[in-house]
Amino acid sequence: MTTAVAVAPPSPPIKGSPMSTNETGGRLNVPGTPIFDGQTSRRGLRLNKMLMSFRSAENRERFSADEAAYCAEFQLAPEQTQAVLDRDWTAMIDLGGSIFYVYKLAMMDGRSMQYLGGVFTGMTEEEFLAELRAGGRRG
Amino acid sequence: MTTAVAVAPPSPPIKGSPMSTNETGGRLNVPGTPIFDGQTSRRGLRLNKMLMSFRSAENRERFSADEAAYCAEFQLAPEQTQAVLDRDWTAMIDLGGSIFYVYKLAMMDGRSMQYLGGVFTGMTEEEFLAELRAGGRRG
Amino acid sequence: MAGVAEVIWGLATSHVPSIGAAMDRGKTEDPNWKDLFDGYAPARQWLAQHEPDVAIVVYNDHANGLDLDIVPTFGIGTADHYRVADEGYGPRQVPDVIGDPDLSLHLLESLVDENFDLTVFQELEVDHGLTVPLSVWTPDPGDAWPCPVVPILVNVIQYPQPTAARCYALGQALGRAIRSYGEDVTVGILGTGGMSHQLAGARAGFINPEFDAMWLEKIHTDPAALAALSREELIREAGSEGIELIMWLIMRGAMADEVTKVHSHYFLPASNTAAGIALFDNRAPQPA
Amino acid sequence: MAGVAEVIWGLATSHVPSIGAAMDRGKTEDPNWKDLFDGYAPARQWLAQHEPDVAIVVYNDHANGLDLDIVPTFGIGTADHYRVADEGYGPRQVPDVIGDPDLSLHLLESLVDENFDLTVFQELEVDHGLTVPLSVWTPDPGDAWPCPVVPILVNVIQYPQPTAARCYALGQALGRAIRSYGEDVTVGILGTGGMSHQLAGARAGFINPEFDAMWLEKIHTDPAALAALSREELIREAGSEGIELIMWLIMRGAMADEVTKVHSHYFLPASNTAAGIALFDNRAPQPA
Ligand SMILES: [Fe+3]
Ligand SMILES: [Fe+3]
Repeated sequence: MTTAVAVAPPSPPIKGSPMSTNETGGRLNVPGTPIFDGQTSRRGLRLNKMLMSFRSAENRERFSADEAAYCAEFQLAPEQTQAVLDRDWTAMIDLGGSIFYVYKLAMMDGRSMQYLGGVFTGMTEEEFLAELRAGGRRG
Repeated sequence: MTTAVAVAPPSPPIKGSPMSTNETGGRLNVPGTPIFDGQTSRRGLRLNKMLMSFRSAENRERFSADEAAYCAEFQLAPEQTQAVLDRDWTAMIDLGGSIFYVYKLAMMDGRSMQYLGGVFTGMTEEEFLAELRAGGRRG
Repeated sequence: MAGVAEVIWGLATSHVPSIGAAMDRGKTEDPNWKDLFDGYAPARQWLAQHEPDVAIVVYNDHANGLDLDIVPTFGIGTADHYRVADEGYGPRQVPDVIGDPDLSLHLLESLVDENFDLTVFQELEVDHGLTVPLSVWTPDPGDAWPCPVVPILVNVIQYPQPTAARCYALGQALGRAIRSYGEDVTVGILGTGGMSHQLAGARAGFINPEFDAMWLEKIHTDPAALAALSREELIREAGSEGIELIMWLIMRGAMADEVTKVHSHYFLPASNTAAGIALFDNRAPQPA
Repeated sequence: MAGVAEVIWGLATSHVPSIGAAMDRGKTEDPNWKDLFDGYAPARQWLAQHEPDVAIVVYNDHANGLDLDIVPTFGIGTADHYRVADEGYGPRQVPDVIGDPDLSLHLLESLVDENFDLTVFQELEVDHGLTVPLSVWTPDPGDAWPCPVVPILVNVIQYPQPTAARCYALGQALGRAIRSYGEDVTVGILGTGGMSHQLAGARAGFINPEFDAMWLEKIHTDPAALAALSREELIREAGSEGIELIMWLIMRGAMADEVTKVHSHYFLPASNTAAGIALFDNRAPQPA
């Protein structure tokens, strides 16, 4: 027997979100939530390919030796290259980066997923971690 | 509206097949017909990978320069290497080669699909082609 | 204004590489080939007068765009450009294929919602399985094929292939997906491969004209009967490579129950294969 | 004598990489982690006494074994060996995974015949999505994991993911496929991922303990209710990455309608994620 699962009505947009990650995506609309859909994945394909290449130490070294040249080799769009050079994590997501791929660059920089969470939400890593330890953020 | 399609009962085995290609495969049993199933594909994976590499001219040249070394690079089983070196087309199929992959080696040798058909059926290329032009083989 | 997409025709055709090679090498008047190309002429004339906005080509790859380490049952390309593969002797000198990512993604989303577990190809090189049917349709494309193309890939090489019934069901869902696309576009759909042939084994050279005649008739009048055939029946009757005829059922499923046959032709041998073509007009009046 | 394969247990567990890292770096007694690993202990003890002959692990890859050029909705590995992927900081120091190609191919053939359009992986490197659940089950594997593994891959990263309903249906078909395997083997099945979490966007850090509690309850008692949730509901309630909970439904679908809960535990945060574990005995007496 199946019973209906009670789920909350759509949440109102989170107030005061300081970052510009796209609020909606594809066919879905969940405020504050980038949806990695087909169009996003098309936009980010070359960026994500480059980020995946960081699985290998040799590629990480080549990237570090000349980041712009490495981006050019993967034919990134100029704004994608700029986002990578600037470590503009929000822009990387906006430009089609998948968080699982973007995280590989963060790891190279010694950054944690909590650091990225702070960036996406306008907090320090410590503040973000404190919110997680307090039971996570709602919205 | 759907009507039943009349298909013939299973054919008797073809008499006098001169070659040893496996008569049955996987869950299917069609006499004289190798079935490229999952176990066959597992057996042939490295062989087929090598054959697919012949798409590139550079790889074709490297293969031609030292066939055995190229086979070793792709970690072929000894009997697969032997079949390649001997151009034993039937053995290549028996050892997991897919005809679409095996054909790439035949093309390098200037051999046609009709030549291969002759090998598989114990005929010359001309005899095999004549049977095709006469309406194809039955069985 | 939201429009409605419509399948205007369906074309079933063999995709044997030698058909492309005969065209690429100017051998279409050669006595071994002339009857085949003469048989294409009426279809080509009709198609030239019925150019769609976009085409969907249902085909399989032959060790060119895909390796055997990953074998998807069904795939769909979502790219804006598909390069013509080098199959080992240089790419065919035909135009690259332009995609239609918006339509691809609409079809993908619709089909996944209908429980078809497609694999998405964001990068794909297309081989003779796709380009030969385009040449059968358009012998002289010049710089570009007539319209953008959405490739749909089917595993017909490695057992277990999707069943004929599953292919027909995919075609029916594809038809619904096309009709739900909110753009006012006309669609041509190509189902490729076949007809009967077997390349390897003691039965190599097998061709079954009786089965092919039955298939050519029923793909028009009673595709559901063809969809009831098992893999073993298909391989026994059409040959181990002739099973790729299941791709015609995807094309046919996307069309109306009643279609008008524009033209069909049967020829053998094209290389080791029986070659067939069948063109259907999808804008026939429906029975009352 | 032909036997019958039987699912003896199902284990749902998060696969957060930091859980593996905490084990690999000996931090399981660290105050930030101790409650999680204490919560695993009863499940681990029971599992050590109920070792199956083979395990099926339902998981997703995270930019390690697969690239985004090919995105399969569902995949199955058919290899005899799966290397542990280097995710960018050296592979985890855990054993490689031994496969069971015979079972893989049986499942593949059964599921394709049931109209699941799987993609076959003959080569695959497995990442934390698969190895962390093995570590949750077996913290000290020594030289080898307890048994061979069949990996089943699910696209949970790129929209459109399979629906929850499709995942549950796949699980039910998987259960039938296992029961039709003519070998006398016991099977453990792992559904991995979740629980609620979101990694990117203004809502990063989102966790929903109320939803997770509901999910932990209903995955036991009423999985069909969970299977009715839409993608949008799942992403809204569980976060953009929490949607991977749909993989638990594949595990649950392969089990009997009535199962006995052995143990469950909920913990947060594991990295940015709410971590859950739920272990079910599939050999419960069925209601009369
Ligand atoms: Fe073909
Ligand atoms: Fe995950």
